[in-house]
Amino acid sequence: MVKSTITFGPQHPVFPEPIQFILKVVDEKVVLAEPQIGYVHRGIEKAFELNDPKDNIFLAERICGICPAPHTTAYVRGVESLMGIEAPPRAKYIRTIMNELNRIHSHILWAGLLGDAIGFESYFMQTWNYREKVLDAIEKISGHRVTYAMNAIGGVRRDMTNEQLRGLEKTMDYVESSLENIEDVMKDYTIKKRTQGIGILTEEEARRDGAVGPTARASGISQDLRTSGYDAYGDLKFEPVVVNNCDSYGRFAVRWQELKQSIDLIRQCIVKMPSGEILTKSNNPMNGEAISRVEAPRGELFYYIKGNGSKKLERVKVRTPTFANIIPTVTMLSKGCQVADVSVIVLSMDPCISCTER
Amino acid sequence: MPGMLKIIFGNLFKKRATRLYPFEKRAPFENARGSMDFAHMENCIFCNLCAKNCPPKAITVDRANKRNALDPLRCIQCGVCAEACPKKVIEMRGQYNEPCYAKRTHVAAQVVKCAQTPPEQK
Amino acid sequence: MNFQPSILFSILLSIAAPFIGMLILGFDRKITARMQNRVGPPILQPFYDVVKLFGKSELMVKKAQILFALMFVGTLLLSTVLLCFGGDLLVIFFLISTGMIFYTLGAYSVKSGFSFIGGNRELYQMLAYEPIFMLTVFSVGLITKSFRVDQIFGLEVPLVAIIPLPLVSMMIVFLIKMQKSPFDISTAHTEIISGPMIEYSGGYLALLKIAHWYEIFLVIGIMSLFFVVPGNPVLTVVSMAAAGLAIYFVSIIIDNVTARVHWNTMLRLSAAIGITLIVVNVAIVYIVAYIAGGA
Amino acid sequence: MDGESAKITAIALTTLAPLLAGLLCYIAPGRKSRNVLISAGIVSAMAGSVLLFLLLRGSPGHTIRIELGSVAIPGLGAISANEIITIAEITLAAAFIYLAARIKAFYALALSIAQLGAMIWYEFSYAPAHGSEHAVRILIDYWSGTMCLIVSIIGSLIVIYAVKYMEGQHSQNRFFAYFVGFLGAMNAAVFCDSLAAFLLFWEITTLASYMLIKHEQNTESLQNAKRAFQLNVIGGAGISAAIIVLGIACNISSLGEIAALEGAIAPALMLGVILLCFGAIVKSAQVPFQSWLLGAMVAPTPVSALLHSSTMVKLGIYLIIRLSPAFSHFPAVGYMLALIGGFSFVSTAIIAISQNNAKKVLAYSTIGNLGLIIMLAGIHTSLAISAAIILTIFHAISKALLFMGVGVVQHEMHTRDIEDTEGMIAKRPLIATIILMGIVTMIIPPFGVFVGKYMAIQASVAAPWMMILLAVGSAATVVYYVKWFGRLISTDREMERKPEHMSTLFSTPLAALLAGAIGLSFVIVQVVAWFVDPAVASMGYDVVLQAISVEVVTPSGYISSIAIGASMAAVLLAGLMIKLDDSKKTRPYSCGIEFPGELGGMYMHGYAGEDKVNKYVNFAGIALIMIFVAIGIIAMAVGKVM
Repeated sequence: MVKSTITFGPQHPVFPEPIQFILKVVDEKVVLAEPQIGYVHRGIEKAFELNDPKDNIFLAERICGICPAPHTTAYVRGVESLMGIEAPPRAKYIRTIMNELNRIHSHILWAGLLGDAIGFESYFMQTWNYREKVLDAIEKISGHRVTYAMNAIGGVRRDMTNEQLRGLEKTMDYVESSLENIEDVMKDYTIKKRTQGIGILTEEEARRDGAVGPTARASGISQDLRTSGYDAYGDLKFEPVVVNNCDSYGRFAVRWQELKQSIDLIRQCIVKMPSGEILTKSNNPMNGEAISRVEAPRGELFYYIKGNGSKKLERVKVRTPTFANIIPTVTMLSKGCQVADVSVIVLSMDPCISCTER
Repeated sequence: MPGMLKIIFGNLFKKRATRLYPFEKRAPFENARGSMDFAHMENCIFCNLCAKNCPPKAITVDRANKRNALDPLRCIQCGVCAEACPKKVIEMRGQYNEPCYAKRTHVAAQVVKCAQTPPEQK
Repeated sequence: MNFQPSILFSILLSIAAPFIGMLILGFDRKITARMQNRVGPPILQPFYDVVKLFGKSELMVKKAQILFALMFVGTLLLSTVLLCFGGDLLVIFFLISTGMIFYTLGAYSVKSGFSFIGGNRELYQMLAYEPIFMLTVFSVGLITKSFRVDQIFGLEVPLVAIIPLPLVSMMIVFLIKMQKSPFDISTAHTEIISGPMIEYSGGYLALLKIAHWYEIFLVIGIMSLFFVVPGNPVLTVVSMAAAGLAIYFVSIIIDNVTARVHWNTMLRLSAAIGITLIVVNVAIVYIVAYIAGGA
Repeated sequence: MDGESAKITAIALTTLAPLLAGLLCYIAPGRKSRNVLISAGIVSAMAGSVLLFLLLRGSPGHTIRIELGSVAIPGLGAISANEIITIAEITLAAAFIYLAARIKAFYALALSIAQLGAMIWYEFSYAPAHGSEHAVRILIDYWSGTMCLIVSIIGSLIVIYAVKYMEGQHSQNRFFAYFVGFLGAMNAAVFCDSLAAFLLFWEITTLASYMLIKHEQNTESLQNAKRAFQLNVIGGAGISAAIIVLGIACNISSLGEIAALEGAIAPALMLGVILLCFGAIVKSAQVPFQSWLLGAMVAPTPVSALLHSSTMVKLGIYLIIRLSPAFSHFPAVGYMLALIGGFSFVSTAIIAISQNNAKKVLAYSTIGNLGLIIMLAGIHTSLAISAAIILTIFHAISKALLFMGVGVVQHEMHTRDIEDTEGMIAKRPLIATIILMGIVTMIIPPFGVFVGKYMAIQASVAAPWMMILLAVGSAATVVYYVKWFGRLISTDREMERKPEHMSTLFSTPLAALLAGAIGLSFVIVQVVAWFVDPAVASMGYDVVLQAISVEVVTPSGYISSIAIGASMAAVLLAGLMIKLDDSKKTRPYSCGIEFPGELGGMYMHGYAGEDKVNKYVNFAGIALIMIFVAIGIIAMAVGKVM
């Protein structure tokens, strides 16, 4: 068997993320995939220890450009529990809305990237066009498309007016109809050809390798942190989306259904939105340890925060969902796929290497 | 495939979603945080609250020369300074900063009645 | 009546050929953009790209690449001239495939992973489309009783009326040649980063782009030969141009509604659809001729 | 020297001289004397072939016909040439039986015994009783003359190469005895019109090839030689059967009579022709008999070069083309031949994609090209036969070039693996260039093989369904050659070219063949005018291929090799002028890290691997051959030609 070595990444704009896989291929078949990470380390965890805790929100937001809401939510919830305070109910609802909007835009973005990875450019463009409306909604609420700067320790920084809520409702209607518009594509022959049976991860393997988020849910594991009822999720009605396809198509399907679920959650939030304060102010010292977990679009996001009573935090440790999903990805790749499938498989777990390596 | 066909043919006759950006700009949303501006320098009391609260430390306040300076490349448009300012000197504008070729500090000076007008930007 | 294109027309056409290809590519990008609800680049963007590339300083691994790029353009230029002057269709076909051989060798000449896989994929593509292309040319020859392009102008009815199905098969060839979904496997950018072209830069990359213009002209030219209206030069020009644009439009649509397939799917599809259609059509022609002859 | 004796001299120079030189080689006392003998043999063969061709041009009707009556041998009295041939044949058959018994090739043994018995019965009992004894006839026309030129010139170049290649190896005397003798036997077979004499030399080539294949004397070569022997005995048996069938049923004893048939045709004749073609198919190693030629790869490379390019396998081609005019009487034979040849072409081209052994790739390529030629002979239009002849000439040159190039690599780098020759253009530019040029002359216009293929496509207008096989096969051919080419030139930087030493005995034949492959391609107009058209005409076809100034014009198209070649050369020269500064050189892109530098593959094992495909290919091949022979038997049974 004559092997070639192909370096998949880290440094080219067309690859999904700055992750590197050294692939040994025979003809086009991948026989060995070796991940190498650590190309985009930014020293963010150290910066957490140097900054003022309230400035850290902006730092946490910049860990990931796609999911700032879960990162800041996880961070502020951790700090709040250190301080022993709780955000007012309205702030919790606003946080939930932001998180769900974030999930919608992240999943649509992912669907578009999948389209790009399998050479379906018009699908990519179309989905991103729809995503633009979600980003507009986010900008109308928070003032910015990408870095929302909504969360604050003890609540949120901006309130939502009734007008904004109504606008959001309209956006949700638009997004829902758009998604229905393009849903047919899921049944496309070429898309099925490129995703079905590609990157198989059985339930057993998903548990063994510690997959999280949609990657786990596509393998039949009903695991969704939102069911733990943090923020407003306790008041909302939803069931985790689980499918049993165990392949890239399954992960596609999970995200697609989660999009609808998120739209539904936002509508519930709008209906149930309580009135009142949005910020609890406190000057309590930060002492002790806190663990804060949030369901980010890619899966479980984990923050460990340690304070020592001083003005600065002693340690902030972030464990991103992608980190948990790298091993399952290697499992998928090592089952033997084609070179063409590598980007689909890597993408199917929705990698975010910049936040993994921080 | 048929679904996509419908969409692409629909798009052929639809208004296009993109625009020729630098020539054609989208009107910013209300309350958008595009860039920060020392809009009402005449009210500034040089209390240094903005500089103190700025997360990336992009603002420097020069009380002696009555000047505030912003490093636009450090600024993250979070709007904390605008919230912290007791005199509402700082405003967030909706429009983004123009792309630039060189690093420049944005300096805003308080106009003193009898003094000569210093240059707004250096 | 025998319509012979004048020499002046042939010369002008062979000079204009790459620009026709370039304009078609420009329209392609514009229409694709409109289908994707975008503004899209100016029509002349392919031209600007090439001009810009010529202005860039090039970084190459070795000289052999340059040789192969030049040979690639050279053979395509030669076959364009032959096509414009009504030469032998088989020679034109073989020169096009020789051009692709040089292109592949250009990719192989550098020891680089993506370039190598790109070269391999180029060969898979060759395996997929060459039989179809060859059989199409052959079926034209069967009907025309000659492989000379100028003989097609002497037929009684347009080729498309007799052998429409090879034209459908040629769509596969066309999609592969134009690097369009679902068969854009050799330049698949999210898989192998433009494959065979990755080690080219500057003016030499521009050469490959120009070669691509020639390819567009050649393949569209050969396909629009099916639409020659015998005995009517004006109508011929109009119908050939319209057919060429229509073919391109269909390819843009297919590009926009499909994802890229694997190379083995491509081989299977091209063998199953491409060859079968041509065989069926030629069989029908024979059966009809037999019945007509027998009656 | 009058015309008649000059002709006899030329024939003797091309046939007897190499045979004799070969025999003497066996007992040559030393290297020097052996080399003198070898030189004498090849020089006389080359001179003789050229002389013969010139004489041919001057002869009436462009044919030379000689009937060998009886020869007076002192002590024995007058003995007819036919008897000499018969005695020689019986001796050879006895040798075959001995050989078969010694290497335990039992069914070859059985076949040989049966064949011997049948021949003795036919020659000594049947033929005298029915008065169907014939004089030994020699017929030399342009087709034989062209074949003789190919055999003598290319074969001799391979002999020169072999002298260097075999230096220092064991039992060279025996090796060269068979090697040089082979040329004589080949030439003699090509000249013989009488079937009996043809069979004799046919069997001599079988014996010689067996001896050459087992030269290494190791287990593998003995085994493969045995396989080659067994399969070729089957082919020989086919020819013997044909002789008997033709002799009994049609009273025909020569090839010329078959080709010149007219009027009502006896069904037995069809069976006879089928049996002859069957023999040729075995000789030309078509599917399902391809294994002997692939096995023959264990022999030293000069042997492969000889067997593959100019001799042995070309004998089958020669026979089928010689018989092709007769196919118009029984279209089924032509059709089946075209199918068998076309199938071999496609299947070997696809299998060759999966091979990384250079010699095996070449072997499959040979079988494929022979299949193409057989397919064309099966189509048997004038254009098809012209294409077949062009392919025969140019394939012989290019294949000899490629085999000898690969041989040099094996001789000096001790590898046959294509993957090991990666980037050889930098390490050994000279020999790499020769292999590259060999590949180029096989696949790229305007070189001769391409012109042949071009005409083949036009010729297949007469049998359109063959075109599918042709299209798929030629695409696959391009794939494996380009892939090989790619491996040779793949380097990650431009390397300093070191001066490279190559023995003159290697470089002379290689240079001659390279010059021939390129030069003849450029003067293909003359090749057509001098060799192809006369050969086609001499076999009784209308001449349809015209050489007009610089263009070769076929009935449905034209090609100008000179114009294409000149424009490509101009571009190449322009490219060579371009200078690439060192400052503009970079390393291959590998996503920002140094490229690990391990490349290879693209063998499509899952699709084209021998283990996957062979069983289907062999099954289909056996089925085709059985149908082919069955057609003849059915024709006999029904009493009607098909």
